[in-house]
Amino acid sequence: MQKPFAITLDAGSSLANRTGSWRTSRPVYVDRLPPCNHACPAGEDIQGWLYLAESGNYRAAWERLVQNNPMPAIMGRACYHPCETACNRAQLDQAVSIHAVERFLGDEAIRQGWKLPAPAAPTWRHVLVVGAGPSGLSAAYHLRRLGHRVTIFEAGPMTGGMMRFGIPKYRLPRQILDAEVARIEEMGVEICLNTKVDDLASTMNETGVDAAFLAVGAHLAKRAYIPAGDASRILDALSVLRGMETGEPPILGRRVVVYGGGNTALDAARTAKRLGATEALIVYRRTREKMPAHELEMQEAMEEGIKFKWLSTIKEAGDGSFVVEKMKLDAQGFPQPTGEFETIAGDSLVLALGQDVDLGFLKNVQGLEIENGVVKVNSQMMTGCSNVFAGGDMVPSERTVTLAIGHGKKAAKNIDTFLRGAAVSATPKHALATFDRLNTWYYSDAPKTVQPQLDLLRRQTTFDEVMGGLNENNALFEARRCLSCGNCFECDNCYGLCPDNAVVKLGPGKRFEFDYEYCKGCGLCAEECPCGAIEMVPETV
Amino acid sequence: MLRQIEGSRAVAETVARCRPEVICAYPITPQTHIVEGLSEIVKAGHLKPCEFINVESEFAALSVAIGASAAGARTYTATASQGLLFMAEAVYNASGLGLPIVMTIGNRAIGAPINIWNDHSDSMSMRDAGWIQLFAENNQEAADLHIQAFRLAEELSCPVMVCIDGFILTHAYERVDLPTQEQVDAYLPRFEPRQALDPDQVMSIGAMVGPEAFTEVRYLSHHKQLRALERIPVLSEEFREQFGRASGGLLRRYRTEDADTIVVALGSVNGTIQEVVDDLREEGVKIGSVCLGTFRPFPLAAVREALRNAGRVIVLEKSLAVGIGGIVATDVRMALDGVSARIYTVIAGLGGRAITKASLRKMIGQAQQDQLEPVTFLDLNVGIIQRHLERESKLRRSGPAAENILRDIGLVAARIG
Amino acid sequence: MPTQIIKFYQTGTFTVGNRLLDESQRTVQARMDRTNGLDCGHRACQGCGEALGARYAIDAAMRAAHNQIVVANATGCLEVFSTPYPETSWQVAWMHSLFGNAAAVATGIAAAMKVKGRNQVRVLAQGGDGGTTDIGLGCLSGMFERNDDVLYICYDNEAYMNTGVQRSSATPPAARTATTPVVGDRAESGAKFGQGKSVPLIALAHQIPYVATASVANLHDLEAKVTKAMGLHGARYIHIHVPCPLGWGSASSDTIKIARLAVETGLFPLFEGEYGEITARTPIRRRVPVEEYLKLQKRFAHLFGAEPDAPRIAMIQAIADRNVSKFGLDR
Amino acid sequence: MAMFQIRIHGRGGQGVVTAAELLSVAAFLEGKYAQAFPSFGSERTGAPVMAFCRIDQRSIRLREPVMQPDALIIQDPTLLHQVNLFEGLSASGFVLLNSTRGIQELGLDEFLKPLPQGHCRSVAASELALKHVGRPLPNAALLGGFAGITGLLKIESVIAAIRERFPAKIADGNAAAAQEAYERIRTKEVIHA
Repeated sequence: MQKPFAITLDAGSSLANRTGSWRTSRPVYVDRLPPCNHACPAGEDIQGWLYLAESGNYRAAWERLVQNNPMPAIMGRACYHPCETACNRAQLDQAVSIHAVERFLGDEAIRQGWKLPAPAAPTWRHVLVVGAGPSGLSAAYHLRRLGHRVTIFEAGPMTGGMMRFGIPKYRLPRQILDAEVARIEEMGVEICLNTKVDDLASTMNETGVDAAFLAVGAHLAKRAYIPAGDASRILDALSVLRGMETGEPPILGRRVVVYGGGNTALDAARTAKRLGATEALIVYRRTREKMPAHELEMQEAMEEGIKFKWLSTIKEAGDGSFVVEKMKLDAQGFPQPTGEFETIAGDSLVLALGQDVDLGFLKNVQGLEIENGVVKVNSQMMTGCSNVFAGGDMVPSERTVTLAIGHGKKAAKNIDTFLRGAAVSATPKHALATFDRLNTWYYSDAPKTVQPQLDLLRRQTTFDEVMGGLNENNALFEARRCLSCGNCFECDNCYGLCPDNAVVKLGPGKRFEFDYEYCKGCGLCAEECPCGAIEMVPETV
Repeated sequence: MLRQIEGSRAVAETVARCRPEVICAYPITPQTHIVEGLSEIVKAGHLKPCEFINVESEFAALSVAIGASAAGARTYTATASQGLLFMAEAVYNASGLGLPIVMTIGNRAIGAPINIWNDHSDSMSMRDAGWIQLFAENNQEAADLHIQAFRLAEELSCPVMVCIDGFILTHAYERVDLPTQEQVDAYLPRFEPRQALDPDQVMSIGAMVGPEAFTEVRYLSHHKQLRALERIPVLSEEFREQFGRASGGLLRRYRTEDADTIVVALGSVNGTIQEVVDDLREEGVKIGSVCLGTFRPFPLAAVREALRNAGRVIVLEKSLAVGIGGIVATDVRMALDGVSARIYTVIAGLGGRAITKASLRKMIGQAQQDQLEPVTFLDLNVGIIQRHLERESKLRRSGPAAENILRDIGLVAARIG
Repeated sequence: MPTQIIKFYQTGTFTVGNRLLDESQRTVQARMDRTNGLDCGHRACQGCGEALGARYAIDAAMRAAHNQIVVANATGCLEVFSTPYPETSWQVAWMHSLFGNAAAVATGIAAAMKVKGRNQVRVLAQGGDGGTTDIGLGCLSGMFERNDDVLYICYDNEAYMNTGVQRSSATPPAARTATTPVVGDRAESGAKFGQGKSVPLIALAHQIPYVATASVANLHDLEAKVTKAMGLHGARYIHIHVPCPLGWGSASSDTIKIARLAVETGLFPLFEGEYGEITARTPIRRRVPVEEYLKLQKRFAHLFGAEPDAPRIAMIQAIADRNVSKFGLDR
Repeated sequence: MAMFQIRIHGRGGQGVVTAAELLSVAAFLEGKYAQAFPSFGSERTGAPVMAFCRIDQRSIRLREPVMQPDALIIQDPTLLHQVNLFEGLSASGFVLLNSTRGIQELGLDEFLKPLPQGHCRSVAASELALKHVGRPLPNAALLGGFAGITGLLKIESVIAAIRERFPAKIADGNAAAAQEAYERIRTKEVIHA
């Protein structure tokens, strides 16, 4: 067909017109740090494993998860999930229930018997880990993965440290704890129980280890001087909780008074209730607002009928009764005595006033410094002694299981660097994916999945786990509530909304690419990207 | 087959034998009988396959035709007068896109004042629109020209107007030898479009063309018409061979050999002119006439050849270029550039005024004594004109508006008083 | 078009696609093999809503008709930016004739395809609001009335953009255009209230098989409507709201946002009709006050500034409210 | 024979144009050349209208209206006082009137005296049409009458033309009307003679 001149044109001829030259600013794909990852003390790549969980690929999600934390089933239960506090979705409806999905993945792994990644080739280096608590186990896991030989010396008769002796089984069932610890052992981590290190220096000499990681935790209960009659029964919370584990449940009586305001106090009171106490009363010298215990646990405790007595200190312990002085907060919010007294009935008093670290075994370690009862470490968790590292409750920081696990991971990384004689390198962090960068219109409304809870009666009378887990469906549902803040989740918006077809789709998992030959730089893609993973940068003229 | 038949019907039946695939119809006098005829033929199933579409305006009529033709269908429509003006934009578009549409014009005057009778103002208004314009002398030719028109249009990929005098031909019963289907099929091959909208051969038709190529595009449509000048005589000759009668062509001479006066005209008036020529010849007057069959492209060379030896050329036309006079005459003058003949422009038959032998004889007589105005309006009623001009000159307000208004107020005031 | 709500909370049915949706739930635009009926290299402004709307509609139509489509295009921005000699951006059989005759040209093409027995070929006509609601309305009405087998798509950017933003019968009240300027009495500036027309409703009055409104901000809805229209025969009409950054004085990156707000305010109701009856509407997801829509556009700037023109903003809000109640746009 | 020109006068709706066309067809059927055309216009029912017909042995080129008719057919006598019906009528021309009354009764005898004997006749065409067709459409009957007075065409040709034009039923009626009109003219002529 001989076509008329000029008026009739061949298809595709416009490709010769490179409209990219119109551009004054160009779109670029970026990855931002999601607030959840940012807030996770264990440095978990939460958005990363949720991304995999969204597609129902739980195995992959779990494998991604355990790259940072070998104990998701425990974490999903014991962690106070700062990730959820930081979650951008909270500003939309409710935070994604990250811990619930994590727990689901952890439980699924146990159920299916998924294995942790095999260790790398042997490095013929040996690291001693002191203490089989969260921090120690975490460090051991990471070191082992890196191919190092790891030996754990645990003073106690059981692994888990505070995960076992600090967290009652109704919050963390023991078969879960045992399963995840066992999995770490299977990697070839050697755990020696009832092996107390009295003098680290000599132990290191004897064992000939190349480095040590100290994570003995804080197991010395703080005492307070309370004048007491002979008949009066006073215990400390840790021994109560430890007793539960070692098979010597304490005798507490029908009316139990717990003194303190931390999580341990709540655990002690809730344990007492489960042991048959008709009344468990928590006495705290400040107000509820000032109470360090976690809100969630407060809720549960109150539901279970735990009583509270605020602004009170225990002055004297008698037989079946205690003298309490009322306090009032001063301008700075510190409690001050009022001189008003009252007497309350109680068969026993449980002290939950915090714990100290037993640092005796460090006396001969060169250069190691101690300050306010804890070991000083630098940013690499290294003590003053170059091949000795420390973490968990024995170093200056908040005392949570998650943080402890984070310490273990961080220490392991640095021990490895140390052992390889490499220079310490800090991996640069992405900019934070803040809420204002999201285009939330594209996310449809979805209420948070509520985890089933054990009925009250059984909670008050047994040690069964209070929080149920998610099933496969609502776990998937929950995972998909993730907004994937700051990281492309391949929604195809940029690809579909470009008026100039200047976005190239690379295929599943491969994300997209801009075709700057034609991109006019209108900025629609950046504006309409739900998760804020596109940035407009000015063209340099 | 010989028939005593109305012109419009003859055209309708002939067009039907050209196997148009899409026909767009909108009524306007005096073209209406043609599309009525076609609708009947299509409805009766005598023309298949064919889509007969009743549109909502002439603009739509030609627009539908444009779409159909661009999609490769043989397409036909018809209109007249105001209708042609209403589709003007599409008229230019069809030729610009090189779409071989055939359209019959039942020639009629253009208002205001509204007038339904015959003259050539409508076709003339579109003479530069890039369409080929053929004029029929009688109903036999009106029918025959359509067959040639489709062939010509499709060969050149250029639209063609077949112009038929409204009423005088469209409504006249005459003897017409209607071609048979076999004859037409033998003469008119299947439509092979030069371009066609087709999902399997993707292209864009109707691009915007800037200064860099517009002149070339226009030159090419001019060139197309020059090619038509070569093809029209050939197709007319082929037609004569196959149908056994002469129809179409650039022009036809009538007793012009040795003629010293030659009358040039378009369309049906040529019959009357030839009657007058015969009468005058009997009286020994050396006169002849030329019937222009093709007006666009204008056959400059053929016209020059036909008129070069005449001392006197009278261009009789049914159209008026207001402010200058003739339209056809202007083109004839161009053809005769450098030839010494006197050229008269005679405007006749406007709005259906009868062109009578008597008037023609009188006019020719004056021409022969060289007493004819260079631009003459045949049978102009001078009396009416003068009376009106007088009245106008009396009524026309003179002087500054303010005074006139004041005068009016004065009158009103007087009445009140 | 009530799009089926997928229980998928990261993206719902609002994004273009998503790796987790199965093919049937993704849009045509999400496909790697999409046809790009309007291809790269066109000369539309940055962030052109019309270019976007045209590709959406044509790609969806091509998919529905297995690429067997022919398109007649009215004069206007779309035609000029897509086919300036020597380049065309169309990957479909496409034709431009005149400003006011796209519907008629399409009728002719459809007739030609019918006589040629090419029934698989589907014919579309498209134009802007000028070519549709003003100069082309005669031909459009004729095509409707004859129920010709044509899908006509109007890309409504509410003014004559090609000629430099002049008022059309689709220009909304108070909007500033070159022929409804903001000069002199501020309270009288911009397009008049109580003028203009709803061509979708006029189309509906022709009792044709299908009429719908759509927005470039709701791709799933738009594609569903085009697909539905392509599944029917006879005259069909889809009226798509396409913001024009140049003419509306908005940021090129805000095109979709503004289109979305037009829907969410109720100023541009999304509905469907069949044979003269309104049969479905797309409920507003999150109702917003008209200010949010108006403020993003310089053509309405004179309503704000130091002391906002509260009365006229209220009149515009009233229009939105009326749409919501008239079309039942509440969830 | 030279060209024969007919002018038919009537009112819109009386089939004036049809009459002229039928005449041309009848002539065509006799191998003659003929041309019929209306006084081009958009006349509505009731308005005075004209139609023309030319009949010749050779092809007809002339396009002017018939100004010197050889025959006048007047379908509606009420026009007598409105239009100058007889304008240009040739001295040897024919006049056929649709009327129940004779030429004398109509007071035309004086005026039409110059015409040859028997060239001026009236026939009750409407009446015949009512009788045979059921509607007062005088044209067919007048054509029969025309064949009668002029002898230019055979009544058979006229009837053939009618049959060619109309569907059988209507054709029968009109043919009958034409036939009777033709016979009336003929018989009356016999009486006169």
